[in-house]
Formats: sequence, structure tokens, C-alpha cells
Amino acid sequence: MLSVAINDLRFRNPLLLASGILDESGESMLQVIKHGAGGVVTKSIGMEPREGYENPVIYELSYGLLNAIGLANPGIENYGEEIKIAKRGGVPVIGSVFGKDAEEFAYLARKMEEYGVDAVELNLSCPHARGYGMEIGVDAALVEEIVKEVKRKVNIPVWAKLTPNTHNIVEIAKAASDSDALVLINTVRAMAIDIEAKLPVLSNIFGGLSGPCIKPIGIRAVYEVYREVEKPIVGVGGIIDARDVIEYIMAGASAVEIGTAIYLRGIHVFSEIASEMEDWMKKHGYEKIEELVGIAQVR
Amino acid sequence: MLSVAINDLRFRNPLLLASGILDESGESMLQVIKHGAGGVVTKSIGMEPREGYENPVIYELSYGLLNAIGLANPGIENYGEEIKIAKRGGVPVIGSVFGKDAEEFAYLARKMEEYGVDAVELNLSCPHARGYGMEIGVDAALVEEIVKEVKRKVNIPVWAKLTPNTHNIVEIAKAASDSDALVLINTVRAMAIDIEAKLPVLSNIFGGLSGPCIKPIGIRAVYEVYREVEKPIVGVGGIIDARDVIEYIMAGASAVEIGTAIYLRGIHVFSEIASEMEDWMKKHGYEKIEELVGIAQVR
Amino acid sequence: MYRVVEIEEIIKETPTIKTFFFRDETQPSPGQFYMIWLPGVDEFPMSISYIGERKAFSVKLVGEGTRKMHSLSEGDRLWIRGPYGRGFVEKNKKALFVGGGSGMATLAPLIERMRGDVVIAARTKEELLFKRRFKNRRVYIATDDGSEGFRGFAHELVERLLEENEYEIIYTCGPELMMRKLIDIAIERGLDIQASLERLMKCGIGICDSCSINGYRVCVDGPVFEKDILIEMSDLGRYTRDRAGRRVPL
Amino acid sequence: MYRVVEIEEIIKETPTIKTFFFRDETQPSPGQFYMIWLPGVDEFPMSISYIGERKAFSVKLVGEGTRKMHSLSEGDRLWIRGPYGRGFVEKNKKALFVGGGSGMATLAPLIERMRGDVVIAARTKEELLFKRRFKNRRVYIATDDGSEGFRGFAHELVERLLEENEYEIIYTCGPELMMRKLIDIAIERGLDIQASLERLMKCGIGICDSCSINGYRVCVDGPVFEKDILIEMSDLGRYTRDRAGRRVPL
Ligand SMILES: Cc1cc2nc3c(=O)[nH]c(=O)nc-3n(C[C@H](O)[C@H](O)[C@H](O)COP(=O)(O)OP(=O)(O)OC[C@H]3O[C@@H](n4cnc5c(N)ncnc54)[C@H](O)[C@@H]3O)c2cc1C
Ligand SMILES: Cc1cc2nc3c(=O)[nH]c(=O)nc-3n(C[C@H](O)[C@H](O)[C@H](O)COP(=O)(O)OP(=O)(O)OC[C@H]3O[C@@H](n4cnc5c(N)ncnc54)[C@H](O)[C@@H]3O)c2cc1C
Ligand SMILES: Cc1cc2nc3c(=O)[nH]c(=O)nc-3n(C[C@H](O)[C@H](O)[C@H](O)COP(=O)(O)O)c2cc1C
Ligand SMILES: Cc1cc2nc3c(=O)[nH]c(=O)nc-3n(C[C@H](O)[C@H](O)[C@H](O)COP(=O)(O)O)c2cc1C
Ligand code: FES
Ligand code: FES
Repeated sequence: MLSVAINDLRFRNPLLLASGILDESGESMLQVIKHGAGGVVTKSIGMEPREGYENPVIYELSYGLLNAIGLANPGIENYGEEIKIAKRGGVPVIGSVFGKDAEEFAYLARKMEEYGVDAVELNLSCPHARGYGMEIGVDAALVEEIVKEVKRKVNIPVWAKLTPNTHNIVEIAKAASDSDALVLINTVRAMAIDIEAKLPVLSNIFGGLSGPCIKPIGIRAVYEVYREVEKPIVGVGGIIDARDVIEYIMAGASAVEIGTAIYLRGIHVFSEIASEMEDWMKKHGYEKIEELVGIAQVR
Repeated sequence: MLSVAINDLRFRNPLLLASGILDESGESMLQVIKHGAGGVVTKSIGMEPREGYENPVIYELSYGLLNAIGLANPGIENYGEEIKIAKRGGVPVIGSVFGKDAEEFAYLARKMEEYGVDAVELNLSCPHARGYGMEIGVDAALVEEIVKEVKRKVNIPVWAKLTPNTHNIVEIAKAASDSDALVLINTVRAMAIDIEAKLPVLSNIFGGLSGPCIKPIGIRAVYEVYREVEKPIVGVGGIIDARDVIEYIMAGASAVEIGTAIYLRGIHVFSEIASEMEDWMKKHGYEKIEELVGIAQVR
Repeated sequence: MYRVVEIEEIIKETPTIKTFFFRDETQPSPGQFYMIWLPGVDEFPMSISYIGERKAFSVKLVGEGTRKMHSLSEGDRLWIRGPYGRGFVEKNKKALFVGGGSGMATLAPLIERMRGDVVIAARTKEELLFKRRFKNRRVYIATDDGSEGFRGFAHELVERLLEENEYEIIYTCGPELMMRKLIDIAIERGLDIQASLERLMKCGIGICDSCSINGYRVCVDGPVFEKDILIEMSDLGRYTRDRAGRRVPL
Repeated sequence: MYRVVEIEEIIKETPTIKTFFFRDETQPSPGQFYMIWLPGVDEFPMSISYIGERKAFSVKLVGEGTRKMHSLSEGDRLWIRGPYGRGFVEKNKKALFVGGGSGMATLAPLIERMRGDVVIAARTKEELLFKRRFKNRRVYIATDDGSEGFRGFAHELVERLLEENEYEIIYTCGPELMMRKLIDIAIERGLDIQASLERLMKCGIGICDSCSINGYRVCVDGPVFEKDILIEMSDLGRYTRDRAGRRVPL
């Protein structure tokens, strides 16, 4: 009932683990799969090992999280083993990568392909790492070049993950339309100050906002892009229950990714949402997720 | 203790009413002043009367509001009386205006000046009205032209209210730096779908997100702009208590505007926050708001 | 967030008014209202006309939104938010309830909870709402055309009743001009009064200013106002605001 | 959101460990931890070492953050969030508590709530933590250098004690290698065991994966793990992850 396909890639359910949450080590991804995820996206992996920013890297808000992990990652050369372990889970593993230019992205994607991932996700959208992610992701020409170059170099599907920190996500989505799917959205650039400390809380000052508070921004991005770009969309941002998933799907997403909800509801959130979704679909007489994709679009 | 100045304009406290909330009629503004606001910004007024969008124009979220009022307003020619009434409150009245080009903005600002406002606020940032606000506010050249033209035509201070729906608010702020103050931020472009109705909730589909959920975005905008542009800043977005106000001030704001909190806490929110602020300042040994402006900046 | 409720029963009260019963967990007090959204059509405010476990809206057909509402059937769904606003304040005073047209919808649950006499007014006989709802009550009828009961406006009947009875408070809801007259009567005679007002509502939660009258928001400061505030409302019965917020004569 | 607490009292426990007392409304259970932020310096995890109305952290100086912590005075403030994680599960079994170095900080509030014998281990005499904290208890001491009590490692002393006593469960916190040995002993002898682990922590709330060991997050699935899970942790005492997330030999 919940099974979906993005292009030719089949998922037992549309609930994928979002990049950067519990997906650095293969064994953690296995746990997430055990708890019901339909697929997992790895943490974003770069050319070299990166320690990320100093603590604090996270700040709890009552309606979400602020984070600036700083793209900490073991580096692509050390990552093959983790993919191998994650693949044991029997669901698609999507390798997320970040680079500073088309060449790096292509190299990283090739490596991921070698390691056996089922698709690569290009992180064109991290809002707080200089020279990476969002700084690249708001430049339509660069986005187009990167996506084209990666497509040339790999045979697996290429997903482009875009930032909401732009005035025109549709334009960026069009620039990325050589990809096989669009992933919307990454975190929103934000920060917090502790007034007793009189200092920004994150050691990096700026971070990314995730969780329920960004859902209306994510829904808007998916809705806007769906009507303008004919590509499967993976919706991300602020999903905590089945209603949120259905909202994304009705806006135009074919599947979703879930991150912060693991903090809010625990790792079992995947199987819980899956059964909530089945209940909802039965009650409303739907048999396949596909029937719901984009049905809230007003033409 | 709470008195602040933006350029030469003095406010009894830094808590101004934000544009668009309870400020269409002069008498409503008087009520807000009676409940403690240090100043009021009028609803954004345009060239012609506008009915705004059909209902629903508002959607309640657990961490904020989504709205698409659609710049409903009586039109500038009908607005003189409201200003006259609001002025009776004895605190500065700032006239907010929106136009489609520099000429309209200048005309509207002149009219506001005639009506006796203490400053004009240019709404360069409404995220959901076609051809107005944000569509203009993300174009740096246009912003510069509008601000320059308005400055040429009026003698009162000119405030520029900017949108967070851009990847580079600093660039827009620089373009607006002929103004006398920068107002950051307007609402964030967003939407919601009702999954039972299978439709977007707002009749306009897209709206603006306000309230606690956007505070980390507003703080970030103020913090980023303060370090790059030497202009007084008025912080807006998600303020519900004194701690939020102090956070904005520490980020670099000289005063703040408050909107959605009227829904969350009631119209008495201004006097309540004012006394919360005095308590905090006494406890922490501060005598003037100015001592706090920008002190969380890390250099 | 809207809650979706199912229409359990529809009763045609008058040629233009239907009552829609539904179940909902909220506990409104008399005089409070909800916003009803009919997806794809409109959203509008509606007082609660039955407040027990089974609740209801009694809706007069006046325009596009209420026409759609009248076309609904049992089993159909309503999207609602609320209850909103301040209802009536129950005072221990000898009361007269005066409902004009669909204003009776707002007043009815209050009448059921209190003692006091009732005036039901309407243009014509067929439009009298809830004529048989109140048991063991003195119910006076007024119609503009005299087709039933007193011939003339509600406030005229009220003036007569005041000659004969020692009412201490008037609770009213109905056309604004009727309420204006009743307020003037109450001021003149030193009676207490509470009136439930109707104004154009957009947000329903006190921020858009569209429902404001002399600085008071009907949606959160009202819809029911007490006498001290009503006295201050110089626009009541004289000026209103249109959808653009222009102050226009009523 | 951080809470700001004031340091009421500082006690120097050993040349490298100080206890910082403060008051806070939260109600942690033994084995839970907090994240302590020293603004402008660092944020790090710290077990609660006193859990009453007056709470405390007992902090060993190991690097930059803990050095700053050691330089604080009474009246200074700490920014904290928590309590986080799962503490010890109190079982009705004859218990032996084994704390190594600053691991005694974690174990102490549990010991105070339960019966059972205690092993306090450290490199050397001066580093023995909470030697005099537990009244009417059998407390065994072990030092690596033999400067007090048993000369040798904690697990060696434990093996001896197990010869003479019928302990049913070991509760432990200390250096990972010590805990690894104790787990192996528990498996071998069929004893129950709970161990409080330490790993590099960034978020403290279960999302960054930096503290994970064989797919278990020390910050939310732990820091205290029970035997069934400890058995599965093939990396424990063998591999750890560095700040970049690389798996490296311990
Ligand atoms: C607090 C409150 C409680 C209400 N309770 C009830 C109730 O219990 N039963 C009931 O039948 N109606 C009630 N109303 C009125 C009801 O909301 C309107 O009749 C409805 O909005 C009309 O919607 P429409 O789309 O059918 O009409 P529209 O197409 O929007 O308008 C049709 C005509 O009705 C007029 N109109 C619309 N709304 C109002 C209004 N609020 N006041 C005066 N004239 C209006 C318009 O000016 C127009 O001439 C209440 C209104 C408020 C503010
Ligand atoms: C759940 C938990 C509870 C803890 N409870 C206590 C406690 O009650 N008392 C106490 O003194 N300490 C405790 N610790 C350890 C404490 O968090 C570290 O000592 C502290 O983070 C070191 O910070 P630093 O900035 O001083 O050292 P750094 O400058 O960060 O590092 C200095 C050295 O210590 C090592 N180190 C740092 N953190 C750890 C760690 N978590 N595990 C192993 N080695 C580490 C580093 O690798 C480095 O060699 C606990 C750790 C965890 C995970
Ligand atoms: C702690 C944390 C780390 C993240 N790291 C990455 C990352 O490495 N790459 C990436 O593309 N997105 C990263 N994200 C963004 C998430 O994948 C996701 O887009 C975002 O959190 C919104 O979804 P959510 O609200 O479900 O968390 C991270 C988010 C969080 C909270
Ligand atoms: C109902 C509503 C109407 C608004 N109308 C306007 C407007 O006309 N002009 C404008 O500049 N901003 C308008 N705004 C934006 C607010 O002034 C403010 O920037 C935003 O709501 C963030 O502040 P808050 O979180 O305190 O509400 C409106 C906001 C709301 C909620
Ligand atoms: S309807 Fe918006 S303020 Fe009353
Ligand atoms: S510290 Fe982040 S998952 Fe444990």
C-alpha cells in the first residue's frame, strides 16, 4: 500500500531518512532501517575527513532545531565500509555528497556509485558551511553545471537537494532539472542568541533551522516546483506525523525524508508514521500513494 | 529606562506595532498605543483601495501564523483621517506604504508626510502579492532606486522593510542603505494544505509565515546586516516576550516591531513586555537600551 | 488547523434559515462563534446556536458562502475553527432577550440557560426563528409586516414591554440598526444591555482589524459587548467598514 | 534553550577532580547526564554526581573545556541542558558497583540509592573519588600503583571479590577498557551487568550519530546500557570514532 517509486527505484514506503541525521555510520543506518525507514540517505560526505564545528553544534527550540554540525564526515575514502553495512538493510541507500565544484561532486558521486549506493543526492544546500552547499545552491548556472557533470559521470540516479534560502526556488529547480529527482528543502539559515551569555549559541554563529517550524516553507517549495518542473520530488522539512507526509505528497512530493522527528518522536518514528499512513489511506479509500501525489494543486 | 531613538525619532519604549496587525483604523492604533506600544506602524497603504484576498486569509499554526490578507487597504486618498486619529496617541506613527515602482512609492510617501506621519516605512517585502513587496524587494537595483527616489521626495525619515526570502539579505540591505533605518524581517513565504480538503488553506494559496517559528530567521537577518551596514535596525519576527526583544537588540536592533504576539498574548502584550524588560534590565544592571545594541556580535 | 465535523442533521427552520447539527469536543459559551470554511468556496463566521454535546449552526442564506452551506446534505463535512470571542455575561438581573432575524441563533443558547422573557422579531411570519424552541417562557413576537404578533420593529415592541415590565437588562442580537435603537433605549431608561455585534470578519482572531468598530475588535473583544463599551461605539448603527477597510455609512 | 545555574559551592575532590554544586528544578536519575555550555569556550557532557535538591557535577580536568570549568569560582554560572539519556535500571539483585576514575561521579548517586558493595579504582591514591562518601558500606579500593588498597586494575580486584561473594550484578562506569573487561567477566560468569559509556558527544539528543557505537547512541539509547546490548557492542573497548566520524582503534 505504501510502496513508491522514484524513477525506477522502489521503496517499501515513502519515508526516507534525511541526510545528516543518524547516518554517519552504517550501523546507525541499519537501526533506522530496522525501525521502518523505506530508504536512507547518508550524511553528506566530502573529499576529506572533516571534524565539523566546535560544540555547541545544536540548539533545541520548542518548535524545531537549529544546527551547525559543519559537515563533519569521515571523508569519501573512508566511507565504503559504512555503505556496505547500510546496504545490508535491504532498502535503497542514497549517498549524499558535497563538494566545492562540479569536479568534486562528480568524483564523490563516482565513488559512491562504486561503493554500491542506489542513488546519489547532491547537497547543494547546506546553509552554514562556507564555500559549500547553499553558497553554491543559489547560483543557478553552477547548479546546472554540477548536475550535468555528475549525470555525465555516473549511471545511478542523481538527486539534487535544494535550499529554501533563495527568492526563487523554481529557477534553481529548473537549473537542476537534468537530475532524476529534486529534494526540497534543506534547513533555513537562522541563528539564536543566548541573552544571558550575550553570545550566539552555535559556535559557528549561523546554522540551519529544521523541524515543524519549517514545514510551511517546505510545503510551499514543493508546491511551487511541482507545477513548474516535471521531476519527481522528495519532500523534506518538519515532518513529524502521517498528516505532514500526506501534506507533502498532496503538494507534489513522491516520497519524503525525515530528520528532526527522530529527535522529537524517537527512532521508531518511521514505522509509526507508516502505520498512521495506512490507517489514513484505508479510512479515505486510497490504495496507492501515487493517487495522492500533487492532488492539492489548484490549476 | 526603555526609551530609544532611531535617528532623531524618540520612542518611549522600543516596542512598535508591526505593519498589518490592528493598524488599519486610527482607533485601533490608539488602542494599541493605550496598551503600551512605543510607536505604531500603519497597515501598508497603496494607491487604490484594495479588498485583499477572499477568506481564508489566515491559518493558525501551533508556532505561528500563516497569512495572505492581500494588502487590503482603504487606499492612500482615504487614509488621512486614520493618521490624524492615530496621532492623538502621542507616540510616533510610521506610515507603511507599498507601490509597484519608485514613482508610486514616492507619491505614497509624500501623502503620508502630508498626513503627518513621523516616518514612512517602505514595504519592500510582502511575500504574497503579485508585483508588490517581495517581488520588488529581491531586486537590489530596484530597491536602491525606490529608496533614493523616496528620500528625494520627503523630509521625514524613510525606513526600508526587507524580505528574508532571499539568499543575500545583506546585499539588499546595502542597496537600501540610503534609507534612515532598515526593518528586518517581513514574513517568510510559505503555505499549508488541509489534507482532508485536499486543498491549500489560503485562498491565495501562498502566504507569509510569522510568529515564533521565524524568530531564528529574523535574528539571523538582523545579526548579518548589523555587521555590514551602518544603519539603525528595527527587528521584527516572532517576538513574544522580553527575552525575544533583548535577543533582537543584542543582535543589533535598536527597536523592534511586534505583530503576531497580539494574537498569542493579547493587545496588552506591549505593556507586559515593557515591564518584563525593565525587570530584566534592573536585574542585570543595565540602565539604557543602547548599552545592549549589538553586544552579541562576535568579531 | 481546521477540525472537520460531519453534519448529522439539517433542519429547515424558515425559508432562509437552516440549522446544521454536528458533534465537536469544544465547549463554547453562548454568544461565541466559529469560523466555518467550505473548501474552495468561502470562510465565514457563525455563532453557535446549540451548545450541548450536539452542537449546531443556524445559518441564514445571504450570499455565496451561505448558499453553498444551504446546499449541503446530512453526512457532508464542515471545516471549523473556534470557538472564538467573548460570549454573553450572565447577570442576575431580570432579563429581556431580543433577537432579530438570524440574531436569534446567537441568543438561543443563552435564553436556554437563563430566565427572562423573549422577543423574537423578523420581517415576516415565516422568518421567525426558534418560535417553538423555548418551553415555559413568555415569548413575544414582532413582524415588520404584522403577519404575526406585534406589527412593527422589535425596538417598538420592546418599548411597550418596558412600560409594563421591570426588566433590568436586555440581551440582544440582530440587525445593527435594531441593536442601535435598543442601546439608545437602554441608555435613556438606565437599563443594562449586552449586544452581540456582526462585522466583516477576515481573521477571526484579532489581528486584521477588519471587524473593528471604534477601536474594538468584534472577533476578540466581542462579539458580545457590555453597555459601557457599547456607549463608546459612536459608529454603531451609523458607519461600517468595507472589505478594503474604508469607513462607509451603514 | 539553556538554563543558567549558579555554582553554589566547589569542592576539590582530588588533584584533578572538582565537584560543582548548584540548584536546578530538573529531576535526573542516576546515570543521566547534562550538556554544560561554557559560553565562548566549549560544551561537553557531564553526568550528575549528586541528584538531590542540591545537585552537582564532578569534573575531571582533561582538556580545554574542563580546564575552564576548573577555573570557575563559587557564584559563577553554568549553562546547562538536560537531563538526557537513560540512567541505571535498579534491579533487586546483589550488587557490586565498580567505578574507575571520574566514573565514580556517575555511579555515586546510584550507590546512595541502593545496597551493595563498592569498588573505587584509580591510577593512584590521590585520584580516588568519593572514598568517604558512602556510609555503612563495604568499600574496596584499587590503585594501579598500589598506593592504596589493592595494587592493580579494578577488574582484577573484581575477579577476586567474585571468588568470595555471590554478586548477581555489576554496575560500572570508568575507562572503556576497564568496562570491557568487566563485561567479559560478566559474560563468562553469567552475571548481570550495566555499564555507563562515554563517547564523543556533539548533539546529546540522538541525531548527529557522533556518539554511536555499533548503531546504539550513547546519548539517548544510553549512556547506561544493559547486558544484552553490551554483548552486541563489538566495538566497545576496541574501536571508537573520531570527531570526523572515522572508526579508529581505541
Ligand atoms: C460573530 C458573527 C456571528 C454570526 N452568526 C451568524 C449566525 O449565527 N447565523 C447567520 O445566519 N449568520 C451569522 N453571521 C453572519 C454571517 O457570517 C454572514 O451572513 C455570512 O458571512 C455571509 O456569507 P456569504 O458568503 O453567504 O455572503 P456574502 O456573499 O459574503 O455577502 C452577502 C451579503 O451579506 C452581507 N454580509 C456578509 N457578512 C455580513 C456580516 N457579518 N454582517 C452583515 N452583513 C454581512 C454582505 O455585505 C452582502 O450584502 C454572523 C456574523 C458574525 C460576524
Ligand atoms: C555521558 C557522559 C558523561 C560524562 N560524565 C563525566 C563526569 O561525570 N565527570 C567527568 O569528569 N567527565 C565526564 N565525562 C567526560 C567529559 O565529557 C569529558 O572529559 C569532557 O568532554 C572533556 O572536555 P574538554 O574540553 O576538557 O577536553 P577536550 O579538550 O575536548 O579533550 C581532552 C582529551 O580528553 C578526551 N576526551 C574528551 N571527551 C571524551 C569522552 N567523552 N570520552 C573519552 N575521552 C574524551 C579527548 O579525546 C582528549 O584526548 C562524561 C562524558 C560522557 C559522554
Ligand atoms: C543535525 C542535522 C544535520 C544535517 N546534516 C545534513 C547534511 O549533512 N546534508 C544535508 O543535505 N542535509 C543535512 N541536514 C538537513 C536535513 O537533511 C533536512 O533537510 C532538514 O533537517 C529538514 O528536515 P527535518 O525538519 O525533517 O529535519 C541536517 C539537518 C540536521 C538537523
Ligand atoms: C495578518 C498580517 C498582516 C500583515 N500585513 C503586513 C503589511 O501590510 N505590511 C507589512 O510590511 N507587513 C505586514 N505583515 C508582516 C508583519 O509586519 C511582520 O513583519 C511579521 O508578521 C513578522 O512579525 P511577527 O512575527 O511579530 O508577526 C503582516 C503580518 C501579518 C501576520
Ligand atoms: S476579524 Fe480580524 S481583527 Fe477581527
Ligand atoms: S551525541 Fe549526537 S547522536 Fe549522540
